Amino acid sequence: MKKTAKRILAMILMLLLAMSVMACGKKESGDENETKGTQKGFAIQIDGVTIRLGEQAEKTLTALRTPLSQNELFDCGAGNSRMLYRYASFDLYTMKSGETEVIDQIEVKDDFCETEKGLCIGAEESAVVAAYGEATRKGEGSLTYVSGNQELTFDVENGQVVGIGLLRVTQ
Amino acid sequence: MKKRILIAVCALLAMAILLGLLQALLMPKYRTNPEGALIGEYYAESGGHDVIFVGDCEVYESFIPAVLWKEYGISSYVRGSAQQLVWQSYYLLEETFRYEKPRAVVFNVLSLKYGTPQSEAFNRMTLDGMKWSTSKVSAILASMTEEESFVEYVFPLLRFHSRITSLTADDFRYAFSAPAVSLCGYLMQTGVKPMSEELASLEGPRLSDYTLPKTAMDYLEKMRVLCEENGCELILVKSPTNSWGYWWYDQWEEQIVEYAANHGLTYYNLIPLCEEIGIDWSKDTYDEGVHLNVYGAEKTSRYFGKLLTEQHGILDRRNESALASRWTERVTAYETQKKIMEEGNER
Amino acid sequence: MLFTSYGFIAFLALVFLAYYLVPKRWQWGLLLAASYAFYCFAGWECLIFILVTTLSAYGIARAMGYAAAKEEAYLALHREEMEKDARKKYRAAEKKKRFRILLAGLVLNFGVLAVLKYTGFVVFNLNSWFSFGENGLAIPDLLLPMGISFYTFQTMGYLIDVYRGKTTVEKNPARLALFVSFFPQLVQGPISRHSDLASQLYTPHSFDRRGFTFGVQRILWGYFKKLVIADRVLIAMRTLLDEPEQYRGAYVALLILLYSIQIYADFTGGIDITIGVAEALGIRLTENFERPFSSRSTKEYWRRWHITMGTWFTDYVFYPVSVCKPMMKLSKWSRKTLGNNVGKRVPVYLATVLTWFLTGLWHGAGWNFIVWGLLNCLVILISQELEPIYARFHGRFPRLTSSWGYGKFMAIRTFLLMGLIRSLDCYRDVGTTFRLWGSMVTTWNWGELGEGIFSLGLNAVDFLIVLGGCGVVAIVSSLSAKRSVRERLYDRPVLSWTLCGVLFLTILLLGAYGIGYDASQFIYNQF
Amino acid sequence: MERLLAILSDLHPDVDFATAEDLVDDGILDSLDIVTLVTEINGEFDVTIPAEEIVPENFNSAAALMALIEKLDEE
Repeated sequence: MKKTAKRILAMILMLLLAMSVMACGKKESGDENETKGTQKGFAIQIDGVTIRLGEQAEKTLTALRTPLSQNELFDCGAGNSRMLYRYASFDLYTMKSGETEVIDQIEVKDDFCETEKGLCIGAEESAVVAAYGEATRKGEGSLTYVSGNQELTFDVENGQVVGIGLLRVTQ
Repeated sequence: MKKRILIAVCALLAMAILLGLLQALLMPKYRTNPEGALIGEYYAESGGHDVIFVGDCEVYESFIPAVLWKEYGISSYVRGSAQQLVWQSYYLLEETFRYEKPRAVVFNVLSLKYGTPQSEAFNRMTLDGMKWSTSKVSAILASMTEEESFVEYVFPLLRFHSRITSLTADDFRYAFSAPAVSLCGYLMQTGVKPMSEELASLEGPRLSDYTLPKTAMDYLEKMRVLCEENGCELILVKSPTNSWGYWWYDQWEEQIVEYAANHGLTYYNLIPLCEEIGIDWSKDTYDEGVHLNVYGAEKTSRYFGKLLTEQHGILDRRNESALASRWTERVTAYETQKKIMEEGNER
Repeated sequence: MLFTSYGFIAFLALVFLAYYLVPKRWQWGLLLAASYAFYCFAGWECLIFILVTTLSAYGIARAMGYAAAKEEAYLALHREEMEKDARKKYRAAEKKKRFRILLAGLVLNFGVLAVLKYTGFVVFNLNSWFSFGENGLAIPDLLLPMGISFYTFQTMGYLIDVYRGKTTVEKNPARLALFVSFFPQLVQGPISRHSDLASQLYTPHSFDRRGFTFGVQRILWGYFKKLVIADRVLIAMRTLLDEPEQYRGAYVALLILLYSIQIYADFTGGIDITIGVAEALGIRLTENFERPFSSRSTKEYWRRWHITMGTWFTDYVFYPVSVCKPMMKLSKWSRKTLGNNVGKRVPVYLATVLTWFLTGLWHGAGWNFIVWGLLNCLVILISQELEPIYARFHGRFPRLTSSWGYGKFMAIRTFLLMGLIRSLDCYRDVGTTFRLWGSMVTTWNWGELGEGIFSLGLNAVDFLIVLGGCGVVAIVSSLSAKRSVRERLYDRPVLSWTLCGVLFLTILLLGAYGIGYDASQFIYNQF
Repeated sequence: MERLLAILSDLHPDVDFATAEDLVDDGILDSLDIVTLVTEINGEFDVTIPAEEIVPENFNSAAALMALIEKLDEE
């Protein structure tokens, strides 16, 4: 009995050694705390349509009414182009490369739009802090909240929200 | 044995020559997109310039050396190229000072918004034209994007080999020499595509970070020091064009004004001076306000020439016979090309 | 570092230069340094694994060598007073002890390979079977060192050969390290045997023009197949594989054809580069392919495709399993209960299924690879069973079956069958693969293929180049069946220089490399 | 030797094993035959042929096989 026990012990030892070697094999996958930006992240709502960054533009554009004007800027170097769709209460920017067009930025212009937490132009600064908590960056006249690669900025003048922008964070 | 070595040497020699020919054949000739050929045209024309312009497309579409000479006797050359990044401008300047010592260098500040390499295509357009020197090597190393490799600059054949299946007559005709596409670096555009009222009212979209990238500002500083060492004045300029896609943000303006003030440089922002320059956005642009056409550029050059003579003491050298004869040739070339292109537009 | 990167070509030139300049006795040391430099390019963090394998193999081989020497000395001493069975019993006991040392080595190294390569797969399946669902075990994201499957198998082959007394024990750990990590065969084999390779690695090689030119010519030939054919076909394949559901029916057949061309050009091209590099260094590696597409049956195909893997599995898995004691008992029992005919087959079939299961698993951590292995096994066993029927058929129509046409028919049949099974590699998911195989019959869109073929990222010129390339490869391979093309060219320098020049230009101009095409990974690179 | 020939001819009656020289290289004996042969011989001659001895040289002819059996037996 003693001999077999010794042999099994050796076997386990071997496997343990293998496991420990494995430990340092783990990829340093320090994935930054990529919150689920797109699902639970920021969004802008306007008469029943929810607009999120990174979504296929086609779906949203068909849901919205036809834009007041549509404008393309072709950046021949990078081979893609930027589109600007102007609506009465907001401006919508998209990035187009090949046939894929993705929503890239939204600029709110009047109080018909509201954020996913129901804040719109004219809201009190205190309401913004109540809804979104402490701002990631506080400039003079602006509160900025960052989540993942997205950023929601409120322009504030004497305590009232006068502008809202939702865009991607560039390094 | 000797026969074998002879055959080997001949074979290698033949292969080397063949590769040279193929490379000349396969290099893009930039006839349809002429902005790729600008940099290479400087070397035949180098020397005798008081003012050198460097920067991106806003430079080679806004300033016309022929007009500067005709109106003010200023001898100048434009070393601009498509999406020229600030470190590329710096190394181009470093190279230019080896050829000549201008009195002033004019740099368009819009390219300061890029802190990292942007696109391989534009890198090739700017760098392939340069002659080989330490400046070219450092420019390549500073500009290479992820997928590029240095050996593809040393042997462009490795990069452009796939063009073998799409060669055109131009590739054969211009394999070894090609007529200049620019007039002392100015790329003429005679088309007119007015900028609508609505388009003019648009502003650039919100940015998440308005500070100009540190790498870009460092190279601006290096450019300033380089000009000082070569006894020439660095003048900063922002061309009058300001479309929503290439918007000049006020926050950027503040940073450049502050930088110029701290270092005793003159900085001209031509955007607010459009009326004074006389620019009419329904006639003076060929792409709805993104760039000026020849008429807009003439007005800008006339305005800027006055500044150069009055503020920066650039002399009127129309009385020097050697220089004058060279420039009359260039001015006539300018005018004939303008006439041909205008007639071409009418048809 | 990819074979198709500029870095590798520079690295090669450097190694060749240094190899023939450095004093002869340092040559193998230089190769070792080059191999470890090559390995660090792929990621120095994985160095630990190749070191563990090398050192453990060195230690265990020495231990076995020592035990065997002790046994010989003891027997030599007591030869007279021990009878035959005492000697037999002693020899058996010693062998058992050596076996246990071997086992420890195998468990450690195969353990390392299994944990690194298959934990993700195992954990994923555990989650789905026992429906841990969301809160299941986290799938660890483990680093897979380059070529681990290849060098582990090669080193374990060495250990088993030492146990079997088929090769000498390597006394110098550095020399063993070179055997394990010889850089050309690190990426995708061939899996060499210690008895063949080891001696060549350490003997000094002076510059031999004939060997060097043959080596360089073979490297060029490898690059031609890889860059002009394989990487170009890959562009179309990627479009087909990005949305398999969209390209059904005739497109699946197209994919099977394209993948057969692509994997042949890519794999044999890579091996040509490997063997060419070794040949230029004066080292002969075992051939891994022998005109596989001319084989007339699946069994023959697997004796011509990836030969070193096949022989490895046969020598170290199939035979040991089929003749080990428990299998013997099982075959006796089954012969008694199921009758002689069936009983005879039991050990072989069991061993074959196990070997193919492991071959499939070795190719990748995924059900599609396992199903791929078992399907191959199924085809072989079925054709084994049908042997008598074929024999009778051949008997009745001797003239037909020996005719040239019938031979071609069998070759094409095998080619298509292997292509079909191989497409499991592409679709990666067994369900999708079977559904798409079905769609080849259900959705009939062959007409659409006419212009659809040019919407896959390749234009007419590209297809012409691929066809031309395949033509050249076919001609050269049939020519070299009798006498290698390079030998024929050797005594005509002018012709050989022109042909090499043309080949070099074709690669340079028509190769699918550089910014225009993003250089594709070897299919086996994630091994 | 006769017992060995009996086993061999039982596998492939049509082959003349006495004179044949390369049974494996010519593909007459494939993996199935080799394994069956090994089990038969182990049973018949009370030896155990280890896996490492399964090499073409030992199985190419009846004589080679006989030599292998004697070697194993005598050890």
